[in-house]
Amino acid sequence: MTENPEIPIDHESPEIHEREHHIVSPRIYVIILLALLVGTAITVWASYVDLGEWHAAPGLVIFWNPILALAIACTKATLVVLFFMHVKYGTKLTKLTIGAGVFTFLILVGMTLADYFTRAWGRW
Amino acid sequence: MSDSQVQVLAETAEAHEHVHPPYQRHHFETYAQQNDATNFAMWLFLLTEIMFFGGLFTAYLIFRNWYYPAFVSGSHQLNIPLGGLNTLLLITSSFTMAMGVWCAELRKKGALVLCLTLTFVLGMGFLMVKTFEYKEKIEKHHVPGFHYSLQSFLAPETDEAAMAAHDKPLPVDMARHTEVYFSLYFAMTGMHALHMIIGVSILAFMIVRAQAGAYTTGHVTYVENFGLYWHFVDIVWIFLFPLLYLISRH
Amino acid sequence: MSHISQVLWQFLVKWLTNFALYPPEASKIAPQMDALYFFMILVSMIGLTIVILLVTSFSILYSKKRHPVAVQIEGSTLLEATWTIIPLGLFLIMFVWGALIYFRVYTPPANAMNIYVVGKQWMWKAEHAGGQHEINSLHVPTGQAVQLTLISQDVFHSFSIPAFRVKREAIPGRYTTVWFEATTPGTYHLFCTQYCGTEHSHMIGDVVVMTPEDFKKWLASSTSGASLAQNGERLFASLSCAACHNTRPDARGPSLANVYGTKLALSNGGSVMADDAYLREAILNPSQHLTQGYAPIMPTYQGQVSEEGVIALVEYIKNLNSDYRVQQTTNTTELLPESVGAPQRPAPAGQKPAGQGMVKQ
Amino acid sequence: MNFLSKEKGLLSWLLTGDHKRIATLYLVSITFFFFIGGALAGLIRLELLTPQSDLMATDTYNKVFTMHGIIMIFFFLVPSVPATLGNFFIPMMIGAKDLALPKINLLSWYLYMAAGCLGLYTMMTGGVDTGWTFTTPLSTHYVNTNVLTTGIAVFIAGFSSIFTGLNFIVTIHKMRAPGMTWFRLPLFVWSNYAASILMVLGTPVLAIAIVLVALERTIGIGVFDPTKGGDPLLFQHLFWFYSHPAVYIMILPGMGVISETVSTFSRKRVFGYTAVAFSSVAIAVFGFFVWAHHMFIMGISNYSTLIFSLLTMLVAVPSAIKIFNWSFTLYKGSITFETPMMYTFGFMGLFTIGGLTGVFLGTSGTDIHLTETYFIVAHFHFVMVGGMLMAFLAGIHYWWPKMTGRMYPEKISQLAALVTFIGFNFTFFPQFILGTLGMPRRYAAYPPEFQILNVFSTAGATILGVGYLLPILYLTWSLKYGEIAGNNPWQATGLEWQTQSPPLTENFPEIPIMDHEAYDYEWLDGQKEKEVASVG
Repeated sequence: MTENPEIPIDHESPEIHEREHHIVSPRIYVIILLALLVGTAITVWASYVDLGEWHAAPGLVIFWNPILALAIACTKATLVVLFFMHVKYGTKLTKLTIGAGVFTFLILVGMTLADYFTRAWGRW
Repeated sequence: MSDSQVQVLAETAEAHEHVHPPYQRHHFETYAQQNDATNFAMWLFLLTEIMFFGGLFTAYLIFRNWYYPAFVSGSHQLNIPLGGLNTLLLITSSFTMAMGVWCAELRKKGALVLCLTLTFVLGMGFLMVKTFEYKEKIEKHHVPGFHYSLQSFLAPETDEAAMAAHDKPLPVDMARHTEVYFSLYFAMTGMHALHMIIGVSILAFMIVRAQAGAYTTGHVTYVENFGLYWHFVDIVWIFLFPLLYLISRH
Repeated sequence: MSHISQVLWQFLVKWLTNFALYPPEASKIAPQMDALYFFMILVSMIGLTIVILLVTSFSILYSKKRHPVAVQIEGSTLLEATWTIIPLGLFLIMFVWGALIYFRVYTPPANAMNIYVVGKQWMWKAEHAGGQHEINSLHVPTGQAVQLTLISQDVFHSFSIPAFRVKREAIPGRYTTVWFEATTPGTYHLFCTQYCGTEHSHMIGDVVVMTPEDFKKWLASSTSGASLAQNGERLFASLSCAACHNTRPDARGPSLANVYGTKLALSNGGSVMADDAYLREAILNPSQHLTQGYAPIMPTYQGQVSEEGVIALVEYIKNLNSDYRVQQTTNTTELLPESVGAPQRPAPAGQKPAGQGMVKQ
Repeated sequence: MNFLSKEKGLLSWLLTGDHKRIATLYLVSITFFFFIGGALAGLIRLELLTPQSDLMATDTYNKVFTMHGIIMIFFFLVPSVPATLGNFFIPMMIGAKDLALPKINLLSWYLYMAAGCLGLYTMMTGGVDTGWTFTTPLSTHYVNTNVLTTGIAVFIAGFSSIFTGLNFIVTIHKMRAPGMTWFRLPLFVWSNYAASILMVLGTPVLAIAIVLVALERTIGIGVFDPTKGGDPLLFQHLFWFYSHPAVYIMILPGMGVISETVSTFSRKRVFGYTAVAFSSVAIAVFGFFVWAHHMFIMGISNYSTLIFSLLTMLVAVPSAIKIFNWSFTLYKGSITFETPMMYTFGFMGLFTIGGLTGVFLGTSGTDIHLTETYFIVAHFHFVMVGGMLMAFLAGIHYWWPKMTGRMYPEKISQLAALVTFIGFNFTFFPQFILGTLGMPRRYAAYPPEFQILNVFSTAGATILGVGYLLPILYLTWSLKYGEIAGNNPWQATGLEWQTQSPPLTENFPEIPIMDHEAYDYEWLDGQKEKEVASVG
């Protein structure tokens, strides 16, 4: 546990305290903006470079370019969600809500793709 | 729950009754509760947005797997500098929006109006660049359904963008599937642009209200929630940009 | 009044003569599916009886008159676990049993006789290998596994034969298959069960099950002259497919003899079984299904060949390996349609030499 | 003074933020749509009286069943219990003054009305004949009816339901009275909460599917079009990703009503409160994993079928838990048989049949034979009409005294419940046999040997129609002539019963403090004793 002098000490009721507004300092916003710009630059640069591929299994080739691009996109999105959207300082409920959304999104994508990828099974 | 706990809860409810700002709606006990509730509602709305775009991303992943060469050649027709510029515009607008919320929280009216106006200008800039890109597609007959032309894919030597990417001519059947790529391109960026248009319209309304001092009295919920929406639209673009423009480039 | 009672009487007679709780079992899979169906009916009946018994007996025993003051009960973990686990177990039995039947219905045996079925608004067209085609009806022999390869020209249709307990959607753009082995001669309903537009309810027909002898006679009497493979051969020639698909050393396309049923290495690194679905795709979307070692120069025939034409081509390519097949399988019934069709058209002396000759020219 | 009499005038209704008034608006409008949908159902049954398509041409019949499906599902079943009873009672049950977002609530009603009017307009100007499932490529390229306007209507109705669901979730999270912990919530709130999750997460996927269909019809993009390389099955994936959970959106709130009535009329707490509460959530969660069981024969991969069939079996279990828990709630109770309870018994029987026949369709093997036949029609009508509508009527009768301050006439309403039950079974049970025999759904004409069962079904539908007309008549009558109900005619425990009938605009004179479990009849008896003591 690190001490944080910025948070006012409030012994009254933790439930109310949680609702208190956390004001993020503009310094953090600037840092995040710079990080996002750097991320954009990297992903544009990386798209022109062939990062190669990995033959994980016969018929299954993994290309590094899209993986890197998506990893950067995910990082950028996480930064926006955590800082610009204040989720880092938000309630558990907000985090849970986002988790539920991402989970359902993955169900939609994953289970639909599962159908498409297994259609050819049993045919070779 | 024991009686004493109930007592405590009743007391906390009472203790907060004295806080009664004019913008608190009658059915909330405290302003914090109101702010919390609307904020949570906004997040739930963003969930629906995730699922809305989720359907499009699913379609994109399926067809990218099926028609990989078509998606590669299709993406070569997109203009990376313009897409990159748009990414910069949106990210910066997200920053100015976040700053706007900060200004509202600290009740700096002038700065808030400035931030919102900047966000508005950057958003309009994005839409203008997008219009320019669409114009290019329309001229090249890359709009699915409207005299869709396979020229750039069958004969890449006649097309600047394809030449620049060293495209080889696609077989006819694969070239036809570039139409699926552009269907998804227009559906995804179109839906995103629609969200931008809605966002920019609300921004215009907010700038007027902010000038009248509506958001600098301590009631920041509206600005905050709009900020969430704006950041979400930004996040969608953060994914669209690499998926549509970049990942088939090398 | 007498008029009404006559109507009622008619219904009664109709009902008593036609009444059935389930359709006739006319295929090999039907009794198997019915066994599961009746098992599920039994379980449902027991479940429903338990619920009804509980509700009525409690209602009688604990009505306000008899039982004026309720006893507050929290719940019972044991009981709740019981009615979680027992239904779960029963449902899992049904799942496994059902999955076994599902895989059986949609996995045709290797020696099945293939019939192509094209669905279009609003009719079914069945094409036998011998060139016989029929509309809104299907003739099949008993004692022979019959595989249907289905395709739709327009919207989703669904080929349903209740007496056989089989059903399969005919999809635009992709082959689907289903198989059955009819057991009892007779005429059965054929329905389109997927809503397909205005005349959906008239997309019906008859499935005529015949003894093998009758079926042979029917094939002989309803032949149109050329077998499906011969039609395919003509199409193959008119599209100049042999310009590339020949056996010359500098051939630009792979030789198609014996290709059916083999495992092909594709240029994208994958491998695929060359079955009907693959052949169809390779004709319409060739660049995605490129055999290893060949350039993507084949034009697409999408929009140039009708689904019937594609079927004829597929059937022709299939039969380019008939000598291989004859050696491999002792079951000759599979070649029944050809062997019946052959005497009708003795001129080219079967298709195999003709096919080979054309490939070599 | 109550919420009905506080303000007068049409405008005070059209601009209201009061959840009870909006619920009343919803109640009137969904009843209207129910009777339109019902009239269309009557036409369908009339046509099917004879094997030929003689009453209507086939394309008229197709339009009629399509509009029946669209109106009943999007304009009646989805909003029925949540938007009326849920809207009215969730804030009261959790001790809040209103829903968290009253303006969004009103907006939701306006969207619903806009969508409904557009739907009616579509019907008047030629209708649509795609079936309520909008199957591509039929809906995109092969019909020339009003697919576009219908699509827009469904899209807007979807937003209306998103806003209702979103509002409920926020309200249940943020607006509970002091002491109202999650496990003190009435089960009606739990089940509406579960349904709201499905509304919020599922509906947008339907929205995007419809947008893509519209784009494909107008512009000609190629996502679902097989001739352009698209995949028509993808539409079904997206469509059923919403439309299967939609079934749970429809039935879960109904289950909530049953939990309330079964407890109230046996004067006993719900057996295994936690299990019933969690089974609602389990249905909501598992509801998202099973959509492709609508596509077993449509050419999805066999292995996918395996997984979706297995998950379907898992989602069947929570429903079984609920049924048994309700049955055992009766055990050692003190049961009375007022109308809501009669509907509840009807629900339990019919929903058991509906649920069990669902397992027939979730089992991949039997699904091959039974799907796309009248078996499936019978199955979902048992769940939707036998389950949901019975629950809706149970709820309407149960809360009628609270909503209007007057009792409905008991004898005739018990008769109506009985008529509905008999008529229902006559209508839909023969359809199970028809389906097993192989009669396909959506047929305007059918082989003559199916006639007798269809005649039974149509005869039953007539009885059913009477059963639905009766409540409209006597409930309207009771608005003026019914007995004055009093605050708590059923001696029920919910907070909504501890305030006046009809309630005040702000529901409670002061925010209540919850200091007991839900369904705590001992607490209620204690309250009564206190009252008697204070009066004495």
